[in-house]
Amino acid sequence: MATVIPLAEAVANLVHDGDSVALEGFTHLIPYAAGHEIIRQGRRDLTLIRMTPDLIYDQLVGMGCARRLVFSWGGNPGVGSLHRFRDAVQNHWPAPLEVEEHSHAGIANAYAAGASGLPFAVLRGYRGTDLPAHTATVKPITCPFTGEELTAVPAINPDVAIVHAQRADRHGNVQLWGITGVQKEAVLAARRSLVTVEEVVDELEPHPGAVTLPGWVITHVSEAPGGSHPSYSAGYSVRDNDFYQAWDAIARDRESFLAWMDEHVLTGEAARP
Amino acid sequence: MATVIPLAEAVANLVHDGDSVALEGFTHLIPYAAGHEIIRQGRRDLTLIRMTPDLIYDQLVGMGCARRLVFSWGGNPGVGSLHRFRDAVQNHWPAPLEVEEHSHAGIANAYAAGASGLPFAVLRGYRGTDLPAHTATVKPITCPFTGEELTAVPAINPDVAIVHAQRADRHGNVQLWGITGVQKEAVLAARRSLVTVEEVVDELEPHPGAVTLPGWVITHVSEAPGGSHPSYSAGYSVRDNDFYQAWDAIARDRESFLAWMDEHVLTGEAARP
Amino acid sequence: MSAPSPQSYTADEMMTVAAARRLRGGSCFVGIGLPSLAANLARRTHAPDLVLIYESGTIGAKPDLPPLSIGDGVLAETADSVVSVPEIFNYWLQPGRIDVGFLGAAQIDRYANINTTVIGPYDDPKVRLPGAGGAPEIAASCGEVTVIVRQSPRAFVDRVDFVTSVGFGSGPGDRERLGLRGRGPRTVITDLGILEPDPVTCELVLTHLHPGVTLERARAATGWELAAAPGLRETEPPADHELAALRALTGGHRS
Amino acid sequence: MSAPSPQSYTADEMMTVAAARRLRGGSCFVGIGLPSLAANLARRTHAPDLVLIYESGTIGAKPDLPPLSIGDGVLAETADSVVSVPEIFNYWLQPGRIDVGFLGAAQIDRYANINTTVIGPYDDPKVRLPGAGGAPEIAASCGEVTVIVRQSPRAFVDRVDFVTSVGFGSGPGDRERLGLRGRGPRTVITDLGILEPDPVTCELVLTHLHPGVTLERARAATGWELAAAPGLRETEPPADHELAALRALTGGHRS
Repeated sequence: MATVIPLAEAVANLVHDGDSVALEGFTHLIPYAAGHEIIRQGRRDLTLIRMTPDLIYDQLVGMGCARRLVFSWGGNPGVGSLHRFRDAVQNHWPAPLEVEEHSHAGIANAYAAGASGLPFAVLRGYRGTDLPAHTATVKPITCPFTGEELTAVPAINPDVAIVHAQRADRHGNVQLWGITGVQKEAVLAARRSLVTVEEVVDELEPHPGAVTLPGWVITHVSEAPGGSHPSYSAGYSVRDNDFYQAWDAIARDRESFLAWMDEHVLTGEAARP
Repeated sequence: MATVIPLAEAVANLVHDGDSVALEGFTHLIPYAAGHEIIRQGRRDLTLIRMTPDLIYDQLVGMGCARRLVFSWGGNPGVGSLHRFRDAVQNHWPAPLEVEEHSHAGIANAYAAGASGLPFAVLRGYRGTDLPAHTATVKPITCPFTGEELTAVPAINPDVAIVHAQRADRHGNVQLWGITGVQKEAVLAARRSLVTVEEVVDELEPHPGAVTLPGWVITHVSEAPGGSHPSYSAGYSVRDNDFYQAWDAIARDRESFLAWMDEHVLTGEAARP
Repeated sequence: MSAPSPQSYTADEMMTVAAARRLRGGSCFVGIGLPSLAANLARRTHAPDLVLIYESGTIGAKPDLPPLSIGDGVLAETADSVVSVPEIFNYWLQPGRIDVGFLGAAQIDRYANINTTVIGPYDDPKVRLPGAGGAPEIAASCGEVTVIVRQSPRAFVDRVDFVTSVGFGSGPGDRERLGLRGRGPRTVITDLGILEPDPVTCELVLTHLHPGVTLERARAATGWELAAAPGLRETEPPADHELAALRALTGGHRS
Repeated sequence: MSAPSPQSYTADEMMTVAAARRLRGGSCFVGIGLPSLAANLARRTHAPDLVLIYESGTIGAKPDLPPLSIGDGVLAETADSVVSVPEIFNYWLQPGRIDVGFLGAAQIDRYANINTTVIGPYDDPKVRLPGAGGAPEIAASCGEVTVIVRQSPRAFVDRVDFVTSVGFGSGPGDRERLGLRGRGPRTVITDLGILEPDPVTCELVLTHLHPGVTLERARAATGWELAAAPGLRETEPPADHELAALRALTGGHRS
């Protein structure tokens, strides 16, 4: 059974230097509060895994937490570039960043294989592209029945998966709805997991479209109201599109980025326990 | 878009002699009304695909509709044997029945591969059992990353999939909930599909746990209230466990079986259009 | 608490109670029939937090009465989560997340291999049985497996006619060689006693006799030369509260 | 209905309207940005039954305004069905169920291969772009692909620096050889005109010029020797109702 504990404690328990960490949430339910806590705790040498790095990994990369990034689309959705990600790849600032690059279909299947206890997944993907030449974790595989050649990717099994959800009960059973992305797969594929939630409730009422993760597959649950901002939690908040647009200017420059992080993550409201 | 037409017409359009046909529904939502219509239309030489043949395939096999059965568990759940299935396999009555036998995990993955446009699925299954020696569609496959040997099964892509659901709207969008089994996979894997429903409604209200199949992936929808009896449709009916127990005696004997089918399927209430 | 006299409970009741006692919590992938009854009994007695998982996709089902089928409505209505059948096998069973798999058998052999497919030759069967269902992968992937089956020479055979689900194959090392992740059958519970695999040879040996059952009777009901474990013991008879809970589950009738 | 004069609409508006017109119904897998705007415009004008599918898992989304991201809440709230991300790629995109894939590009080459990964060498990039996202499999598996991209020598190159998504590879037969099931890019819509693959060589050739654009200008904006198709035509300018619908979608501002 998951234990419900404060966020700072959960992150300290679960995330260690050098770990592979997947913070998932496809546009919706991105676990910003947990990401900020990782930054505050000064983790280093992380392998960060995420389909869409989004601003949260721009922040983690820019703060020097990451050694390696596994991803499939590294932009600011609808806005443009992730400048901290680009600065790390192009200029090795604040540190060199190894990248392992996939397509969405590839990472989604790699998580699904991880959740399924399989060493690899098969898909129709990557063929003819230049990705396999640069990504060692993409290989051909032949159908034993038809002889057709397809593509295999190895399972992703992160040391830690962190996702955000609408609510949990006191036993750590978690409920999320709306765009549910690859969160179930990430949690089930991981060795340890943390779910931050908008609220802990006495009873989880059924909800259309809801995915329930039983507490016995989760390590910790932490209450983090508003913890997906500037992403959103359907039923609790809306996406702060203005912030996504404002981030472009904040992150374009190293100094303004560091100043923003200092004010809003390291020493601001969010930093108070 | 699916067209909403009467059941007899839908079955006549979609199911032809020699077709491979999957009637799915895992204990819940078994499409009995459609199966009975196939019997009334006198189809022959069908390849019947179903994880749990249940009474519906006992009836189709006993009435001589099938040439071949692809399945993973051929019993009367909680009761015992399917006597018509056993009589066909052991005594070739009313006709010889080829069987292609899998595990649940194997067929479920084969449908998922079929729904995914892949020629095969990979699973940890069958290894060490005597199934691969008798089922040609089970082969080893090696992980290109770890070298581990796993098992492959070829995709199932039936000519026709038939499932029962709670409701549809007039555009043929279908909604089902409760135990949803492998129905989505069967419909998406099939070349043609029929969904029978408890009722056609003006609007599909959201429902917890509901799976929605958009009308554009379905060929026909037919109204068949009570069409899952003696199985059930959550929210509309309960499983007729007494009938499942009574079937044991009805089906044990060829004559009593034929008399029952004649009275209840060929000439009874159900036979009236 | 007085122990009931042997005639105050049936052999099947002893078997079901003994099986239920093996479930101490965690999660259990439940086959239909006797396994379902025993798992529900465990949840109603000493293991209220036991998570019941059925192959129909219901996770955390809490039925008031054991269902007739693995897909009865009560399982979905009382479950924490209901998932598709591909998902229950791929995301839940296959990775080894489930602690105990609970299986029945038509035949079981000295290496705890299970047959639920055919008696006699596959292509010309004497008895065509239902087949594999979820069992091969339950036997492969659960942390461990408990088998519940009535003991008779027809059921307890030297070598099963058909290996539907692997116990220990031909003996030590076979599970590892086959890449099966779970530890395999740790307990076989019958109406006569309890068998467990010998830690060295993997052969099933008798570790418990139910009250009133003799070693000779257990041997006569076994199709191989059944060995008794060094510490052969008598099973604790069903306690009153166990019997009461079991009879509540079976509708007051002795099973 | 009077045709607006060229100065009454922008080049981007012409491009978006031309792209929307290509969507005649069925289903469309929508990339973010210009593709999303054009697909939503089609649904608001001549193709009200067009099924919009976003990689976030929303099937049949009916947003009032084009979303900023492919995962905005309005997509889920208005969808017929919301599925997981693995499912949208595996059950919906991969089998070739979706009629049209609608993609943008940073670079596109004469064989309609698309680059959204890097400008310059992969290991020492001049510009690190966002990467693949859903595009490689959209380009592989949709029935056909429409690309919408502003035309310039930087974007329209002889050979892309990195093949993120395959158009026709190195030419005829490559898609079949690679086992790609869809027919590939049938239309590339720019702010200057429309390009389509030559039926024999698979090379992109100019089939339409937007009103007021010359062949010379289109050629100057192309990094290879752009050929004009035999039947080169002028694009029908945006009709009043198309412009009105587009401007309603973009909040009254010209895009």
